[in-house]
Amino acid sequence: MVKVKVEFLGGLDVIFNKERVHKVEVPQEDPVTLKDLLDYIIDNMIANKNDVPVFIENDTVRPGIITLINDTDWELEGELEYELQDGDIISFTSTLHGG
Amino acid sequence: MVKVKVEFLGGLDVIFNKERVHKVEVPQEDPVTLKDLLDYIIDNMIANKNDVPVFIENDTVRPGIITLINDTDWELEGELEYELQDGDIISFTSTLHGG
Amino acid sequence: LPPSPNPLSLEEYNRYGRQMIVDMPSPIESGLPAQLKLKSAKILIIGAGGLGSPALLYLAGAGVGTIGIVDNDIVDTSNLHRQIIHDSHRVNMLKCESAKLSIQNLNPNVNVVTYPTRLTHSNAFEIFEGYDLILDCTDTPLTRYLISDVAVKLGITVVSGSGVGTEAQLTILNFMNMGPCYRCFFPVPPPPTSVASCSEGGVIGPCIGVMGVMMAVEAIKFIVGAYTVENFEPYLVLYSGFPGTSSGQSMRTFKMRRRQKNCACCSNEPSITKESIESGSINYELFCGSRNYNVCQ
Amino acid sequence: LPPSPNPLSLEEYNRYGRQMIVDMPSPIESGLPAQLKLKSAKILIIGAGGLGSPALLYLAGAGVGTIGIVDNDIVDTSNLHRQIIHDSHRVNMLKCESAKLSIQNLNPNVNVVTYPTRLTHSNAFEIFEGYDLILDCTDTPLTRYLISDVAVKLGITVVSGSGVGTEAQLTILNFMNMGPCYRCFFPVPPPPTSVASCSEGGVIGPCIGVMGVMMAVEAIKFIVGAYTVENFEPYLVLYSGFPGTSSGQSMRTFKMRRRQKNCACCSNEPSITKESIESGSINYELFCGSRNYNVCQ
Ligand SMILES: [Zn+2]
Ligand SMILES: [Zn+2]
Repeated sequence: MVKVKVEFLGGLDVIFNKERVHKVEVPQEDPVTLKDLLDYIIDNMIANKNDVPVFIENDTVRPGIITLINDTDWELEGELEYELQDGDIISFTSTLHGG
Repeated sequence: MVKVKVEFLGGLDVIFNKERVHKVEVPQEDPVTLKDLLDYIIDNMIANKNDVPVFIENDTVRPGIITLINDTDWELEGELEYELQDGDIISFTSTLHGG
Repeated sequence: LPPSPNPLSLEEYNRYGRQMIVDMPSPIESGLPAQLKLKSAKILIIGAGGLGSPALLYLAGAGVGTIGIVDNDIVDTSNLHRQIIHDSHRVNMLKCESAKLSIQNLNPNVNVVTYPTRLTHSNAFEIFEGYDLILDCTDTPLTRYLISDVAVKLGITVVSGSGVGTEAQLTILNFMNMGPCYRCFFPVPPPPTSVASCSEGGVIGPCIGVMGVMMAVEAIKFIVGAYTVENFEPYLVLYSGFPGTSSGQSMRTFKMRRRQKNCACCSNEPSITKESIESGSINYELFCGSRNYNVCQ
Repeated sequence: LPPSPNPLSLEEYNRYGRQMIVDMPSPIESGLPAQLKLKSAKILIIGAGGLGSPALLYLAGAGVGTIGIVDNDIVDTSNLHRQIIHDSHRVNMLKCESAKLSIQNLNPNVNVVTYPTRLTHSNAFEIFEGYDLILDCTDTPLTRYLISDVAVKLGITVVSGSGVGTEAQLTILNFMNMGPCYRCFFPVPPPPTSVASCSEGGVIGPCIGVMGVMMAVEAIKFIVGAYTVENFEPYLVLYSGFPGTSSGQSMRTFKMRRRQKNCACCSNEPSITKESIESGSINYELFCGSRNYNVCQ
């Protein structure tokens, strides 16, 4: 089991009851990967299942969403294989296009 | 001994060799208070002793300088009596007056 | 004729439509109720300089109904790198009148009131009376104490910005007459020779500009109810345009003290009263030292 | 006549004096060398809207020598709550021409070049050529890919801003031809129906305005040498004007990936080339989905 903070920024909070910050406990034996967290989010946190494609595409985070592990691009941290630590902050933010 | 990060912001860095962020080890037995840190800064970190009054007045931080302990106003944390913990971030910032 | 049943004109719906469709989280007002709050709001901006320039433009654009501008200074070429509400054709014009022209060009729906006078202990109460919110965009500590003191006595909230060089600060004072005032933060004024009290220091235009725009954001949030007596937490934002150690720009939000029980101005038994301010017995000039800040390096 | 021995006129010293006295930490240029760098700089701003309006004013104020403006849109009343470089008298005027008028009023020393055209794969190279820096102030993903692709091929750095509602983002792309490009961050474009790709979404004027001013800060930093090949770290700033859980406003700086070895545009063996862009074989319209973003809630 691991306790992390999960943030949905850049408008993504609309599919999470408009809550930007969530305390999440993933009830699973270590190691818990970011892939496991995504599965947990899909199964337990997206209020309306029709909204899943807004967040997930082809079993990973949808193109156009930036994923951050403790304020660092997940590409630098192992992406889906990253093993969560207690206290980690995992942030997802849509890219914005308006100007 | 305690290891903290000390920041001089809002232009205060001019009296600290223009370095805004300093890693500081106060070589003293616990508990190390904020008052002890001020003494350490005066004795070891201010490059030109003539600059001490820019930072200190009447044995405390000069009026107009805001002192923060882990991003919180020191007034909420015990001011000079606060006992430093390893990893604390102590920030000093001048108030700015331009507009 | 009876009053129109529709509180906004077609022109106003068109003008404000893109901001009216922004859906705000509860309890913040959005849509028509928010726009009507902005339309009925009266905001006083003190200082039409580096902070006031963008703050005035964005508040006028957003449809604030009445905007007051206090400034007795005139436009100078040396202002124009940062005071983007003025222009080269308006050099030597009063800044408050130049700002009024720009506001009327941008949004003729705004009622602009100008005060081409230096804010003093004897005129501040008369000027402030009737405004819902004050933006302190001034550049000397003595004026910051005066604005805070008078706002406390009149129960008006102050959005306070400042900046020098590449850094800037933002806070809300006397929020709903329950938040801390300037004297809660700074019971003793800084010595006039101290580093960052230099009103003649250099400044990078867009660094002070960022803060002026942020002041407009805070003013809009105040008007549409983003802050309440229940949720308000005193804060100080420190912005740095050239933070040095990292790429990008930095903004830190510090959690600040609440009202101080022994504050000379906002406590239950204040030594500073409306009478003592107006009579001139609080000597702001003496209190803050000489107005000559040219001593800074 | 021989060239003047003094590189700045008295008027320019007066106009820029307050920014020239800001002392920058090494290796950033300040004073006269910095001002001369600004004067000889050529910056292209694409989009004279919510981001471009304040960015253009502050870069003009700072004394950037040549400013290009690409925009084929006309001023509409519904723009004016956030596009503060325009005004009500200029409704139906081309935005690039309206912006030029405002810049010339603010600082007649600036040479303004307008491009009243839609940026396309066939005109982008010709327009970009010769500029030192590009500011992407546009509002559709397809244009963001096009700007990044062409800038990579020409070796030009891009300051890229965007925003919607109360949030905004900032990053630097293709820094000195070694930093990551837009495709390094986003190899696959977002589906057109996705939440925040809505170019018709609502926006709070000063929230997008903060980001436009920050883009001007980044542009100035680039010109005066705050970023070098040695110290540059790819970043993305996320600004929130109404962060909800806390008082004030928030800004987060995220550490981002470096150039991607397999990037379709900036890698050593790119599938995207100048030829493939100009020939139209990279179909930006198709790639980013339909331009109809009205499907968003
Ligand atoms: Zn007080
Ligand atoms: Zn790339």
